[in-house]
Amino acid sequence: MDYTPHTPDDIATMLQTIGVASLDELFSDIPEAYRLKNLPDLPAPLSEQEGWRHMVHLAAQNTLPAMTLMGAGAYHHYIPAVVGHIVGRSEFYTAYTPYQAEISQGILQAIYEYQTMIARLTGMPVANASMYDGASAMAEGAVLAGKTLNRDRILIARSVHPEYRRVVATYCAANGYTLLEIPYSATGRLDTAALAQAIDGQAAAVCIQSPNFFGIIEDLRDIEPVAHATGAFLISGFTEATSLGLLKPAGELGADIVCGEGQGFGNPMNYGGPFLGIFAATEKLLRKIPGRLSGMTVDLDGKRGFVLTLQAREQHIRREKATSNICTNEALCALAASVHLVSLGKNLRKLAELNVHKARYLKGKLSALADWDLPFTAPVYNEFVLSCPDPEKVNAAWQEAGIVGGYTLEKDYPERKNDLLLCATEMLGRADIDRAVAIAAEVR
Amino acid sequence: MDYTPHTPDDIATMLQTIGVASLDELFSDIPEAYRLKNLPDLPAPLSEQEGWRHMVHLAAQNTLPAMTLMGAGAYHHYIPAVVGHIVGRSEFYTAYTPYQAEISQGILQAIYEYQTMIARLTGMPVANASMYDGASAMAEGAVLAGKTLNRDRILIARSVHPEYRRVVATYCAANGYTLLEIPYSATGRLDTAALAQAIDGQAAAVCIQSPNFFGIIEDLRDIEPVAHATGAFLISGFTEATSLGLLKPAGELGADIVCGEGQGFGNPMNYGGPFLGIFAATEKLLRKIPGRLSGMTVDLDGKRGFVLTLQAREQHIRREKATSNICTNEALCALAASVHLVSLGKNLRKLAELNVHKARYLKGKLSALADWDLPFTAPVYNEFVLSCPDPEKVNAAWQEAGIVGGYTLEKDYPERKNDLLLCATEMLGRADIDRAVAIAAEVR
Amino acid sequence: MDLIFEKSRTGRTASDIPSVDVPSIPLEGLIDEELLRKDVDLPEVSELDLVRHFTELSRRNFGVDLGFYPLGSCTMKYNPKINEEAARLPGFTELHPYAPASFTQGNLELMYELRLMLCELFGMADFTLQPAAGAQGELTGIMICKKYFEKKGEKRTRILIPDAAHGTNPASGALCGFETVTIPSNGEGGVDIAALREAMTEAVAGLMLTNPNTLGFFEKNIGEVARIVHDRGGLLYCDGANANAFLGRTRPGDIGFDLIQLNLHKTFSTPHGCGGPGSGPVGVREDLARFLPVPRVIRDQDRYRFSEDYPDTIGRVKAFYGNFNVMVKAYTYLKLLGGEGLKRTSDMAVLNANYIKARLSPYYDLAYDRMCMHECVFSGSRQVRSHEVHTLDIAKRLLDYGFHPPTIYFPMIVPEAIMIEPTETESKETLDAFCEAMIAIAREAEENPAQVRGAPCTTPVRRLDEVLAARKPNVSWPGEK
Amino acid sequence: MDLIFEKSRTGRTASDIPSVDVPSIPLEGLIDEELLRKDVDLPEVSELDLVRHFTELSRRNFGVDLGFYPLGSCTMKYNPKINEEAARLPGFTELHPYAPASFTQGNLELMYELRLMLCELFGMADFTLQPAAGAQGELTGIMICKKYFEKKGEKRTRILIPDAAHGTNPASGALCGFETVTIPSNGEGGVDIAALREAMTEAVAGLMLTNPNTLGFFEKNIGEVARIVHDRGGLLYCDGANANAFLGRTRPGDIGFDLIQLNLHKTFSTPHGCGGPGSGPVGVREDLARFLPVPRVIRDQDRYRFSEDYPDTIGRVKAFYGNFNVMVKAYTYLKLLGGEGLKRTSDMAVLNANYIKARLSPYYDLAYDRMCMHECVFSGSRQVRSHEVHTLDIAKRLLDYGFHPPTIYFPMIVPEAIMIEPTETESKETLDAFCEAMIAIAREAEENPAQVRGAPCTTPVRRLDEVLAARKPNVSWPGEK
Ligand SMILES: Cc1ncc(COP(=O)(O)O)c(C=O)c1O
Ligand SMILES: Cc1ncc(COP(=O)(O)O)c(C=O)c1O
Repeated sequence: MDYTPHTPDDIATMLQTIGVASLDELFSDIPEAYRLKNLPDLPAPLSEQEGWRHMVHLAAQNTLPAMTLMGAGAYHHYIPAVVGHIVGRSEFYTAYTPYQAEISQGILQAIYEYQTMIARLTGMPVANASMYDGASAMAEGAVLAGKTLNRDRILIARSVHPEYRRVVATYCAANGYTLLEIPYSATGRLDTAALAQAIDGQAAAVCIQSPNFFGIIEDLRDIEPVAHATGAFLISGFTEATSLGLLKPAGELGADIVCGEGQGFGNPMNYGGPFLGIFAATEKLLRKIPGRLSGMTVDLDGKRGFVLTLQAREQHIRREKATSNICTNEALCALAASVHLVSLGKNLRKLAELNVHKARYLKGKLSALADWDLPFTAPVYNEFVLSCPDPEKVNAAWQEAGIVGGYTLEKDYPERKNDLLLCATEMLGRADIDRAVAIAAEVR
Repeated sequence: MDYTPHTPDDIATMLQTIGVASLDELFSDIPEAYRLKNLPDLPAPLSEQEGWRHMVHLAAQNTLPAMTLMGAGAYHHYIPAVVGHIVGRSEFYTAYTPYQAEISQGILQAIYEYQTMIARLTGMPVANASMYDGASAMAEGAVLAGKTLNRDRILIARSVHPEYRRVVATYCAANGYTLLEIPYSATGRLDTAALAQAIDGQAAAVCIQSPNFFGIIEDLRDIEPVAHATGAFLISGFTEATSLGLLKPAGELGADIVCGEGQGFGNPMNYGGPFLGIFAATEKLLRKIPGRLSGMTVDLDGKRGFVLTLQAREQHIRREKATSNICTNEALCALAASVHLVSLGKNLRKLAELNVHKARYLKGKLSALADWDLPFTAPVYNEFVLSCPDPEKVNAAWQEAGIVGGYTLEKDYPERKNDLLLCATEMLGRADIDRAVAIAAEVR
Repeated sequence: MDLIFEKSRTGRTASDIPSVDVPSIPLEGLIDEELLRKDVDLPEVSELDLVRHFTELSRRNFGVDLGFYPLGSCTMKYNPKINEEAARLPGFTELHPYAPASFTQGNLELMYELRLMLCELFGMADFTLQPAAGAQGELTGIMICKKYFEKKGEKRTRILIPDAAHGTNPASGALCGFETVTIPSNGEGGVDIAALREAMTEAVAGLMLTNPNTLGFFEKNIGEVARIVHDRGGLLYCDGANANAFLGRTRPGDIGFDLIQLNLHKTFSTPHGCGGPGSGPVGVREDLARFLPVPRVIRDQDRYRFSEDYPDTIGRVKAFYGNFNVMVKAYTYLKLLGGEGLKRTSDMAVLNANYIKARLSPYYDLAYDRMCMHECVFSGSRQVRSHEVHTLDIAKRLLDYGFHPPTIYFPMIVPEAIMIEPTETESKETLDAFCEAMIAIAREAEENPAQVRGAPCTTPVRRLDEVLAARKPNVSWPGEK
Repeated sequence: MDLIFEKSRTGRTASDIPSVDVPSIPLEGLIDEELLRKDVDLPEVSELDLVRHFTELSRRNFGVDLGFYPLGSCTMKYNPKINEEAARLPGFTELHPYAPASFTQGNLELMYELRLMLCELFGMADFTLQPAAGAQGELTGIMICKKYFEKKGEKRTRILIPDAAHGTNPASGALCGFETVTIPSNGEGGVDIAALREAMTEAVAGLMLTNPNTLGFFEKNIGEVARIVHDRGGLLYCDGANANAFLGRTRPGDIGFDLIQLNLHKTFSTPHGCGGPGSGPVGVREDLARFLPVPRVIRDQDRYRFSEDYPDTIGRVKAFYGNFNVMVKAYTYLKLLGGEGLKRTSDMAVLNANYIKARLSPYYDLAYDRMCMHECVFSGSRQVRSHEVHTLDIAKRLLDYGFHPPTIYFPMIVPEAIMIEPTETESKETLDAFCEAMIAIAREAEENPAQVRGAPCTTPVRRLDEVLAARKPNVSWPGEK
């Protein structure tokens, strides 16, 4: 199958108009030595029917889980049917970035509404149109802090998602920043005393996550004064977007940048991508933040309309002096999030509460098993850490039953050999949870 | 979940505007004795998430077949992705019958194009916008013949799909017509001698099907003169739409009405419905045919446009004198068929040929098995009859392997105890066929 | 815009057929060449051409998702997207109707349960799901009546139908060979009891009554009506297309209806698809169940299967089992709403209709001034009389205001009828905006009638020449010649 | 039209959360009240409101499915619907990124195979699929360069970038702490060899070259360019966003490019979604593979799994493995086209661009008059000079003709640039219609320049005040207050 509409007649006429004798001639700028003699050695082309069959077959090589007890940065939530319906409108998904505002009012207004909802949920005055994901959003936040303050140290809580820390580290390395990890305390929260000790006048930012990687809700009231004492930015991240429905916005608690993962709003887990980087900041940073912004304005007749605004921050205008190199972002994922948020409305709070209750039930049942324990004491949202004699064995038993089990913390926290990070969302019914617990109880 | 947007305030204000004190008052015309005291005793309402889970669970109670060897009126064809995309456009699927032409040009033009393609494929000058399915289309054809000719006997080939015959019988009974079945000959084709004997001046129509229920291509050249000799209508049906890509149109062979099942064009098997009744006829019958018609006309400015036309045939104008009672038809299925046909273009022929080759391969392999035979000799499209020692046992073996097997003819043709009607479409790869044959070969 | 045929170019294609992977010989060796088609005269376009063509067509079409659609008698409510998603599950779409019952337990259970829910909601003993739409449901119902009397050895040749009835009712009666007798409406828009009493003889099979009727009124004297029909041995048939008015408030079976057809595509929120597919189940009282079409889904212990074993059946009106995929949508809807949600549905539908009636009655003449159910009917007579602005003009002018017009010129007994059915999914804001447009048009009719008569002016085409279309029918593209 | 916030009414909702089916206690007992949010300030609308709102928004947006979209450098080709269908399969969407490898063999195989196909097509030794878009691919590539020199113990602080480059190139260089040095173009729109030779010192990490470049030209002297860069120990980086021009015709790896980033959302037909998601794989020559981000998919016998075991890796640029679902679409596309289809893709893309160039060159000034690849660049200078009609005006006027405008004012080195990339999926008829519109506008510019300057006049809004938007930014709805 190919999708070119050219008939032999078309080709002949067009070549004639151009004034060349053959298609080959069009490629004469490619030095002879580098011209391919043979077709690329790819699998033989398929008709659509064959291709579809192949894709169905490939998808069937995966196992659709009976349930998912894993969170750790990707969350299994119910996506209302309206979301797929709207993002499936080809006027949206086959458009480019809205450079031509007059025929792009649809997405520009939708993004403006998205920015507004994100601003409200994060408690910040401004939010951008999206970043690649929560991890790169945090990394860009750190770089923004470094550049704005002209400082070269970034502090990051060890209780931030390990992959986010790795991404921040990668971006820091490229910029020549040093990255320092701040330990967690016995409660599972950031060790503020350690933070106070580590921070100095070269610290550009303190990056934390709440709920943190252990599922624990950080108390920003303790962290904020320490971070700001030396003038560093407080960058507050999150991986679980639905927690925003329940928790006091980091913006209200003094964060300078709130960034995180928006997948939980309207986007499936997609085996890890595309996800949706959320980035919100203070008014002061408006002209420095990375990414697209949709702004309200008026047309020649004074009619309300929207444009991509403050483009002078961006690479296509400012080039090497741009605040970021981001160009294509995750607009359609932001649209999906918008649709989901509008669908939820005030019910977002109810959804978040349901998550808390489900997690508490799972946690209570599992921690009641013999030799299972709760290593941390601070309150959680829908994820929590449990220690048990053999996490790998438990996961294997779950896997056997078609269940995606928990995250074994030992990989990233060698000191936490027996710990399992688990998550319960609204997708687990009580019977599911009971079944998962029964399986765990059988593991010897 | 419910989908009403009324807030308590809305309800109060509206009741006030109406001038009643309560919702109950709005129902005061219902005599007291018949008012329900309790809510209907239905299962408790579900949230969308719960409902979705329930539906997924219910769908999973079905077995998705590894392959389908059954035709017999419903056909497994590949539906290009564009079809679902287009019929999923809510401008189409959430509209009513296009009574207001100015804002319905989309479907009116699409239906006009559909009518044109059906007319071309059937070789008839006119086709309507759709009927419920192939069976009721044939029944309406028979009634049309009876009314037009003022005759009360309908002849129908015994090689017409048994359910179509039953539907025609039901409609005939309601109209007081007698229905006579014409046997098939040893070749599997209509027994024209028997037809010649049965037909008389009271015969309104001769209903045949080609390819017939045994998959056999009828020779209309033999049937047409016999049918027309006494002035009866020749009604030529089909159940497998894709055969139109290969076979000489019945219209070119003298049929007065061509009707059949359009499911094979762009509509999934859907466990039997919705399907798509195709109805095409001679110019003479234009003002008598049942169903909607989209016609080309011009607007006030002379611009081309489309309207529902010849409505004087229809129930909403003509009431008891209407040519049919049909109102809601299968417009969206017709749209799906249109998209599929446009997607295929001239490839419809290639697709039909592929079906012939697949069926011939399956037929050849199975008939080579010990004690398997080919009872009929006439040429077929993608279906054929085989006789074998124990059709039920073969089907059971296939079923065991997740395969939907063949149609056992004995149900409807007691004389055909060992016969199995099988179908092979483009959906069967050679390996599938070989596997099905291997399973059959194992049956003792 | 161009027809797809006008966009066709020889050699283009939007598809690619898999190559033949089995041994093959030329077709001419298999089938007499005289029986083969010469050419497939279908358009040749690329996939992009195809997509742009149909996408553009879609944008020239108005659906509920675009705006208010108060088409009376059609119940153009919002169709929840979850219904569509459920109906697209491969488990529901990919099964052959003759797949063994062991492969289709989910489908069978769905049909079985849907039937039970309908029985409970409408107070009927049994339902068939086979008819493809309301009109086919009517036909099925009338066939059952016919068979019932045949079995009783009675010869009844007539059927009574009120003058306000939908055109499908007399057409269905006629299609069953009945003589249809029209019963006039009384001064309140109900059945004229005296006329009914007179017409209801022993030659009459029964009365087909739409309730609430097409004027939007519940038949107040329904007890009396039922008695008259039953006293003469007749059957009382309910055209249930307007069932959206009374869910959870009353049940036709309790009232005395012997048969009812439903329009799942109206009441139970399956989309209309520009005119189908629909689904028109027929419910009957206990002793009529034996006449229902075959096959029927039955339950054996925990398993479901079809049974054809009903010797008195009228037979079949359709191949297979009805529009199954439409049932999936209605079933999903019923599961989500439950008894409570359905009652609220009707309550709000009736509230909305009465609200529009109240708001517009100063500006348009009411056909009958009484409480309505889920729709209300005005007459444009005042506007004709005073300004020669017809209902058609008002309807067309509404297009310019961005609304789909109401049903017009139906029911036929109301001159210049304007039949408004808002449905329950519309908000007060939408109703207000619509009423304001109607009021503005009433004012325009006074102040600038030419503007109303010239409407619409914002649509892709202006008023179309229907006379030309009917006089010189062009229903198929002749091509370039 | 109204914002969704303006449509909000207290108490409405489009959702229904399942009730709590597990024992629960009030939240206040679990979490310090001070850490809980007071109110969720989101809009309250019904599902119908929601659907109408976003449907209406969609109808105010222009996509490839609506019409020609010759946005230069963006490769707005048609995206086959089958890609979308494949990507929606639950097997691909429903898996957690940390699901055990035994659950995800299909996903892993897809990534593994996609990598191999890209290696073959571009002549590279290995690819990472992790970057989320072209720009992140660039960043990844430059990080690899940086690490490469670090490992070699060399300190190189500069990176060379031609003046025609896309803005992301210098921005990516800068984000990696490199000083960017601009290399001018020569009179033919290629790299100025002398300038390159001079700039290419031992302090330079390499050259980021877009090939074909943003003027649409293949770098004729690529052999020489590669030699200069390599001779000084530098790396030659290819911005492969324009790969649609040469599939099956040449391979960057063969030419001497050491690294390349691709834009799957351009070349391999995954839709742009109004600005993402994309996917920006990075390919490298053999000895650079050890620097690629982790994890990488490997194959052990017949099983696939991830490996993190690459000590020299630059690390990670993104959580998890990249935009997997975008890869599904690109993979599907590659499977359908194969080598033959891909070559034809580029051939027709280049044919289309040269055709437009030929047809429009009498009316608009060409930036450089030579054979182009998949796009051609004009300058609107003539129109400015003669009639004070700017490229912006021409672009806006195209909107009235129903076309999406080309890219404008880029590349920056062409004054009043008009950068046209038709792509291969457009037919001659469409190109002709576009050219005729462009020619008509050129004529209008002469005869009625005010009309062009006043365009557009058929869009939902007219030209918008961008200065106001930037001076008084309003990027979040303050609400009614
Ligand atoms: C009152 C009434 N009865 C019957 C029908 C016929 O239903 P259908 O269109 O599904 O055949 C309709 C449809 O408009 C109706 O309004
Ligand atoms: C030449 C070139 N390079 C890089 C990019 C950046 O790609 P992306 O938008 O995917 O980040 C673009 C996108 O427009 C481009 O045209």
